[in-house]
Amino acid sequence: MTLLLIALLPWCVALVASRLRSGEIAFWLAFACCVTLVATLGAIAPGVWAGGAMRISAEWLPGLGAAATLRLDALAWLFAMLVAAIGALVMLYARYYLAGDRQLPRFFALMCGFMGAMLGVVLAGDLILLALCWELTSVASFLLIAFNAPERGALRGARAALTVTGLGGVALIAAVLMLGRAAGSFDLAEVLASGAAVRADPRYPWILACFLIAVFSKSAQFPFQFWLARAMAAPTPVSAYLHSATLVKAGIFLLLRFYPVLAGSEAWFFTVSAVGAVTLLLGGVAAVFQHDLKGLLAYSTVSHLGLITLLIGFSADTAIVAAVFHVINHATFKASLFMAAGIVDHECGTRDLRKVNGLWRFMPLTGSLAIVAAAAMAGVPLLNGFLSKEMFFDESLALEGHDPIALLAPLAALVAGAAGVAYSSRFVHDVFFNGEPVGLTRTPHEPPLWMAVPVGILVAICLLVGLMPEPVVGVALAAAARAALGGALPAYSLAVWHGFNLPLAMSTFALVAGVAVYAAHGRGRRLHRRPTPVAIGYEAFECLLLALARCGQTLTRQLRGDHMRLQMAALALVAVVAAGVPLLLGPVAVTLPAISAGAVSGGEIIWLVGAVFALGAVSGKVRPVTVLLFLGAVGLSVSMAFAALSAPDLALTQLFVEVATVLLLMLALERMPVEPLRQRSLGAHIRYIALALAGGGGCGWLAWEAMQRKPTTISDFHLLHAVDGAGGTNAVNVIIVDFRGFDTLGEVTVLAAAALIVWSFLARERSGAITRFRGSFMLPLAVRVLMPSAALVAVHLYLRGHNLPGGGFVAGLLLAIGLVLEALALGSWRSPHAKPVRWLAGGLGLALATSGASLAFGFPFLTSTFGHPVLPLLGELPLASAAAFDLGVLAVVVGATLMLILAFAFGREERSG
Amino acid sequence: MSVELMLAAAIAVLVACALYCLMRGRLFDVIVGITLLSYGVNLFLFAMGRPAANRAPIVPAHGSVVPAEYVDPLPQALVLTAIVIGFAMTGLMVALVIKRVQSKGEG
Amino acid sequence: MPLQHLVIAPIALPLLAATLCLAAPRASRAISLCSALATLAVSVFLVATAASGDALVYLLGNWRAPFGIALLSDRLGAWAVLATAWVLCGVLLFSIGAGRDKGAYFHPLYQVLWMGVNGAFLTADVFNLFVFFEVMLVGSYGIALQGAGMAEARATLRYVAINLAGSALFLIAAGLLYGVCGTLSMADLALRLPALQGADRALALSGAGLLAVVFLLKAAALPLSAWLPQTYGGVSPASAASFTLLTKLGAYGMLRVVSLWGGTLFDANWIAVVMACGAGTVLLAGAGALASLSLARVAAWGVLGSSGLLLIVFCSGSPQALAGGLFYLPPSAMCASALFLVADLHRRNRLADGKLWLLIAAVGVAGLPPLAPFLAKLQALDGLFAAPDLHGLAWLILAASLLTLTGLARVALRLAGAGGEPANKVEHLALAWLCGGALAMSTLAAPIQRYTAVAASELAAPQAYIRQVLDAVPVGGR
Amino acid sequence: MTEAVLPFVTLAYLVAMGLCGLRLLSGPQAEDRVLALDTLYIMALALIAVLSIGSGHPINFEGVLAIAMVGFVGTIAAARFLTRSRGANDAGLD
Amino acid sequence: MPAWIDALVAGLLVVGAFAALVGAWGLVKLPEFMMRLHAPTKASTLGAGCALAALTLRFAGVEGVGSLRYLIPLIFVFITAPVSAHMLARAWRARNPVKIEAGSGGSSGKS
Amino acid sequence: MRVSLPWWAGLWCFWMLLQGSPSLGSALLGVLVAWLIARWLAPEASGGARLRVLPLLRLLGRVAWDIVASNLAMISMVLLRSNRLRPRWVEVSLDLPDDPRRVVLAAIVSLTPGTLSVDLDAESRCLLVHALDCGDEDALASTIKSRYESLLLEVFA
Ligand code: NA
Ligand code: NA
Repeated sequence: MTLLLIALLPWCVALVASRLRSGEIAFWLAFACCVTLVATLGAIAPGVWAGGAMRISAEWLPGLGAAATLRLDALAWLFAMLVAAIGALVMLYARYYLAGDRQLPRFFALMCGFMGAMLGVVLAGDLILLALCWELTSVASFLLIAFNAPERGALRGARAALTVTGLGGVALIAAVLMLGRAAGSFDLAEVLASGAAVRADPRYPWILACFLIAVFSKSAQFPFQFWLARAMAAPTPVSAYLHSATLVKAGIFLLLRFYPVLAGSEAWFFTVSAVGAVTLLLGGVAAVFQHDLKGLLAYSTVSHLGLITLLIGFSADTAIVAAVFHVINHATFKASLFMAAGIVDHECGTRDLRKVNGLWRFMPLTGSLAIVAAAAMAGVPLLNGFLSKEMFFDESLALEGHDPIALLAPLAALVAGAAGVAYSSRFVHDVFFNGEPVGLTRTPHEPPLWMAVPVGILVAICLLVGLMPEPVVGVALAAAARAALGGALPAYSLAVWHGFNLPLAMSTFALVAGVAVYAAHGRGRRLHRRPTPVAIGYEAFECLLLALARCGQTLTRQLRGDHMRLQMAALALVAVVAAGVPLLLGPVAVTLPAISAGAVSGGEIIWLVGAVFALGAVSGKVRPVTVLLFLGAVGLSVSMAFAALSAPDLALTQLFVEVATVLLLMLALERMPVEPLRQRSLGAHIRYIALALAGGGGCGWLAWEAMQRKPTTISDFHLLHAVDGAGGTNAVNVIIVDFRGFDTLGEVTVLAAAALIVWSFLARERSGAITRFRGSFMLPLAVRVLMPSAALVAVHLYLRGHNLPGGGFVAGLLLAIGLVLEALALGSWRSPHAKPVRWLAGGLGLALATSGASLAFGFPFLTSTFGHPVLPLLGELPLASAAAFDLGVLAVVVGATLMLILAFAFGREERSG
Repeated sequence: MSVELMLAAAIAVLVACALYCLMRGRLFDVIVGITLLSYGVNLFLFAMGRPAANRAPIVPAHGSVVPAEYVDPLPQALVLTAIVIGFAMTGLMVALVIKRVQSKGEG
Repeated sequence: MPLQHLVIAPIALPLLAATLCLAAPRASRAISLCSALATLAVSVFLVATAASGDALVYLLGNWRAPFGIALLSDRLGAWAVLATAWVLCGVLLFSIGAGRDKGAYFHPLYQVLWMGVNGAFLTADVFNLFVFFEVMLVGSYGIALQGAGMAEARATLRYVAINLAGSALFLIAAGLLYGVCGTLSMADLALRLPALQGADRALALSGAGLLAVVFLLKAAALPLSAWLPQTYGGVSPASAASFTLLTKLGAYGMLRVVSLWGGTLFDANWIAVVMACGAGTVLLAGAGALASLSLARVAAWGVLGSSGLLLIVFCSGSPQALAGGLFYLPPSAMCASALFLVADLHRRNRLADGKLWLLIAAVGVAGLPPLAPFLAKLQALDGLFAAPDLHGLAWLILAASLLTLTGLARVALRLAGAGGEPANKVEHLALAWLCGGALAMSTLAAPIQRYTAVAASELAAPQAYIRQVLDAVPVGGR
Repeated sequence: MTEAVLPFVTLAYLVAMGLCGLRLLSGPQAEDRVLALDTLYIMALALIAVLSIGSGHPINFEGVLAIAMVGFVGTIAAARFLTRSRGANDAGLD
Repeated sequence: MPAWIDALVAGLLVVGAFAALVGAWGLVKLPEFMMRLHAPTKASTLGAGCALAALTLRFAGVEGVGSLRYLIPLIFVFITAPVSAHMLARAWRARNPVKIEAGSGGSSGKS
Repeated sequence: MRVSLPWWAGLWCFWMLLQGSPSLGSALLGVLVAWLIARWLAPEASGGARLRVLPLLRLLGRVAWDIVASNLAMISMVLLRSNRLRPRWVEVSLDLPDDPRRVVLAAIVSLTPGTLSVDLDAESRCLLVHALDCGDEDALASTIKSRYESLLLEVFA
């Protein structure tokens, strides 16, 4: 329950705060949340320190074998406490720092959200949950860095942070998934217990690589260190919180957490310590040369994180203790330094070290606090930084075996120590002394009291820990280190004084050397005249992103533009390959046609005619109207083929559709100026022709081969049961309205929808009158005779359709063509088809009603019935419910065809003559 | 000359012409290509129904039916559906092309 | 009336609504909303029924399965139908709130789109699948042309043309399968295809290959992806929002085909080619997202990416990855739709108080926690990592999601300062519906994962599907 | 007797259609092509009628009727187009 | 089927086929459009008419009076053929203006 | 709208013809169908003009005969002397009082081979005819007037 409270409270507060208007209430909520967390953590501390890990679990992702498990041991407790306690101070600080900002509620909501994510990382008892919270910290930090969003630096900084930490997230996901497989479970406790199995797994190198990428990217280790400097665009409270105490420590936390599982191999030792060392030196040196106050602190953070990483890399139990200790120390002094920098920024309006000078006169209180904190950072004795740095020197000296590193580590430690002293000196000297301020717009003065209080508290902790480490942090440190090690603690001592020994000498040397280096470089403001140093790695990162984006643009540009023909060609090519490969590779023996000298049985030559005109239509030398006429000829020959090959229904439909299509295209052609053909290279020509031939030939071959096959088909059933099952003799019509009536329902829906689209799409043009075929004195009279006859024939075709060629489709098409012709010839709108949409609605409604009527009798949709009632006078009357369905089809076809064709018939009046 | 050979040849020619038109990159040709393609495809579907002359799938109202004596009615029904859908799509396509061409003229 | 009949409702209800909208245009908003809610309710019922283990078979016209058309609402079909209902409800709500439904025949066409998608997910017949693809497409054309500016017309023209060519391929494929096997029912085909020998088998493989090409086209997989970013980026974002499920149809079709016929018809190379297409798509989508400068474009690439991901996991043969893919399908569509809707708000300069939705939708599309796509992707990746030869694909998916994340971050940051009017309540409700759906799925992950795991195992052993379809007895034993 | 002449009659109609096709292909003017297509329709009508005599089942009679009723619609539309456009947008091609 | 009907059918078929052939021939052979317009509109009416008459006669024995329906298409051909001819002539004249001298009944102008 | 009786009757006849096998059922159905179509689509009865059967039959017979005869003439023209044809444009001034009858005349002119009606001048009531082979324009015009126009005037008395 307590765990649930700790994990969920920040989220709830974030949710509430985001809906608030008042920054004040939001602050109090956030602050109360932090205080509650600190109190809760304090209350459960004794139990946790005693070694009792708390754990709750709920079922969550059975598919992954993962659960929603929270687990709190001493290591997690320590980090949670850091998150909560520093959070409380930062909230307090931010209230004054950001006073008056309209976005304050959002700020506190985001901070609480981040805190929730961070606590999730710390408390996660399941690898999947851990990865999830890890990603959430990335998102939350992205949002916090982007808090001042339209500002350019914020945008770039946020994006860089998200990209780098996103990379880490991706790597962590991969690592976690493989780790879970290797350990056999995603549960943290089980994973921690199966270190040997994991290290023996063949996937171990992969796991380690991904894991380290995740850790290094989050903790700004080389080569990912650049994002942290960029992230300084965030408001200072964010930097104080995320970039000193929490977010960047998530990586360290992960290193410590999985130390028992992953450490203990050569790979771990070399990679982690090498990266840590490089980062340590790089950050330390770079920090000295920054002109941005926060930049200096950022690089110092990088350097200190490198130090901790290096310590963990040493893979010695005492080094782990030192690492944990330094985590605490760094969090305290760095947070206070960031806050002090924020005060400077706040009061001076700039944090450029070249402008900010001699502030001691204006703000002695802030100055003294900052000087103490900086001294802690530099490792001055009697402050906490000194203690952990001493342990670090000790560890670097204690290294054995690994020769190059054992030799280099103390050296690196020494250089880094000196660099730390140098940038700390610069921080103190360049801000509070070093002459007069340059070009400040206002006179700085002390900040409000409550802004300095958090700094004071943190500095006091630095002092307290530095003076009496064992009583203040001893228990927590021991418990956390024990949890991190997963076993017994090594012997170590937390004391201010260890006597005169080598580490003390190194410390002294570092202090002296550091001050000397700064004095040498910074004399007479020589440092100020150096150009702003390039952010190492950031430019490479930008270049990489740019190159990737260019690559993407090039890729997508290939897809853009007027390349419909390329798309068509791609589709044709893929289809040819997909259908061709099985045929060419398969055991298809080409069945050669047996050419017999049989009599010409009819329509066959018609197909040749069709083929010739298809070729003619392709010719680029004829005008568009001719192409349409050729199409008409092709359509006619197809229709003839249907007629000759026992498909009277098809012949009829094809004929009517052909006429309707030609009519439509002819009407449309007037408004469709056709551009001349573009010249293409011979090569392209040949390619397209080859592809077309392959596609066409392939289709022909497929058809040929398939026609050789005579499988037993389901249509035998349709033929056998057309009469007794569906009450009709025309098997095609019976299939359409009964056996596969559902297809027909969909098909008329398509027709109706297409008609609606065209009708509404050309609505603007429809405002004009319909253009009639004026000038022909014969047409109107002919149409007056034809139209009623066509209607009569349509009725005839509809009524006989179930038994003989005909049916709703053809009847509807005929009626519609008649109506269109009439509208064009007479230029009149008759009332029945003035609203063709009603035909659609009526038709669809009738079809639906007929289909659905069977539901009332407990039969499925579309079940039909038929009968042959014998009526007086009329005799036997064949009735089928499917006929009503067919009538609906008819109505839809009429309406849709009318709309499809007439939509193109509006516009200018015909020129007379 | 068998029905099958003629059908296959017709399908080949129609589809080849259609593909060539489609790949020519002119909007008008796309309409022509789609129309030709639908002819070819309809014939293809139709060809799957063991086509032959004088075997229309219209069964006697009374008496027994021997399915082998008729052409396969199912592909015909499918072609019918395809024809109607093709008509609807042609209309749609033409409307879009008109709009496109007009937009070119305006801009 | 037995509950069995509710299987037809997801298809018949939208059609009925479309008809009523045509008949009573004034009431079309109310009709459309009622139908949407009813369809949603029915979809929930179908999923609940499928979850209890009963796949519902529906014999249309009361004809036995291979002879008539059968619908089947199994776990997969019902799941997809529910996802559709959720997304389309949200988009409909938004369209109403934004006043986009004032365009001509918006509601009927929207319902037709819905009907088409549902029909395609439920049908167990190859040719009927073609018909419903067409229904879905024609509806989508109508929605794409809403507002009918020149840009929309241009984008839609390409979309229509390429889909017409795709439809022709579908017809050839269906014809070929019928010509070789003599049947159109997918279940019956699954029985007849293994019996084929020699040349017959090669022909059937050609037909199935063409069918696969059609599905790849619908899924916008790599050699055929060009249309998707053009179309989705070209039409109004609110229209694109209703299309996010359409690409899933391609992946769905591929899944059905591979599941039902895969064991007997396709060899490993065939599957590998399809997966390679999916992999290329994923990578292309990542690159495209990185290169694009507008929210709608990024969303379009996101849709492409999820489509590629689904292709990979559906063909991977790993039940774990497949289950992950099924889990991934609905929330990824919801998030992409929401992102499109946010883009629409931005385009109309109403993003003042919609940043939260921008954040949530972007997080969902990027595959970040806490939305369900993250968990689903994790499960899919877990499945891929479990098989040694699929590691590469997992890495590729991870790399692509990083690219997407970066591109999305850039575009989303540009909108951070966007202001304008606040959106209205209905628009907020719609976005809350979509984002909340994705969020709810991650909290309800346990039952969902159990459901999808069973669905995946069903798909791995298709005999149950085949028997259910072919053994269904008509009412009255006709 | 009918059986005896039928092949020749069929052939004659086919040849006639072929001639129409020739004109349709060769033009030279669009009107010529329209005329040829119109004639092609009538020939098709007659041919279907002849084939029905041959087969003994007038199953395609409705096709004949359809051509007779709507076959001229294409001609009308083309003639209208030619009248209105006067070849304005595609002069030079026929 | 009585032999005389058979003969009549055959005769009609031959006449129709011949007329159709001649019409098509004229379509190809005649030198200018207005002349070509005559050939098919005439010959094809006879061609179609004879074929339909043959059809009617052929099925008269089977269907009795009912086979008269096979003449229906002929009516439509007779209604539509003049219309299309007229429309075509009109379209051609729109592009190829012909000067026709005034005066009723006897003016001529060669195009 | 009133239903025009001639249309109704005509459509019913057409229906019966179309049905092939006449039965009582189809006849009754035809009544209904013809009535509906006449009511919906047929133009209203134009008052006055009455059809006279005998002249109509004479006209039909004459036209049928002319079609056959001039078709034969046409065949010879096309086959034998296609190079020596004398195409002419001929204007025929009409006495027919109303448009329908003029249209019928124009149709007859077109149907009979050798001549083609091309245009009708609304004001001067002149029918523009194109003749394929014509030696004497006036003779042609008068033939048309005497053979068809007079009979037409009789038919619609
Ligand atoms: Na300074
Ligand atoms: Na039925």
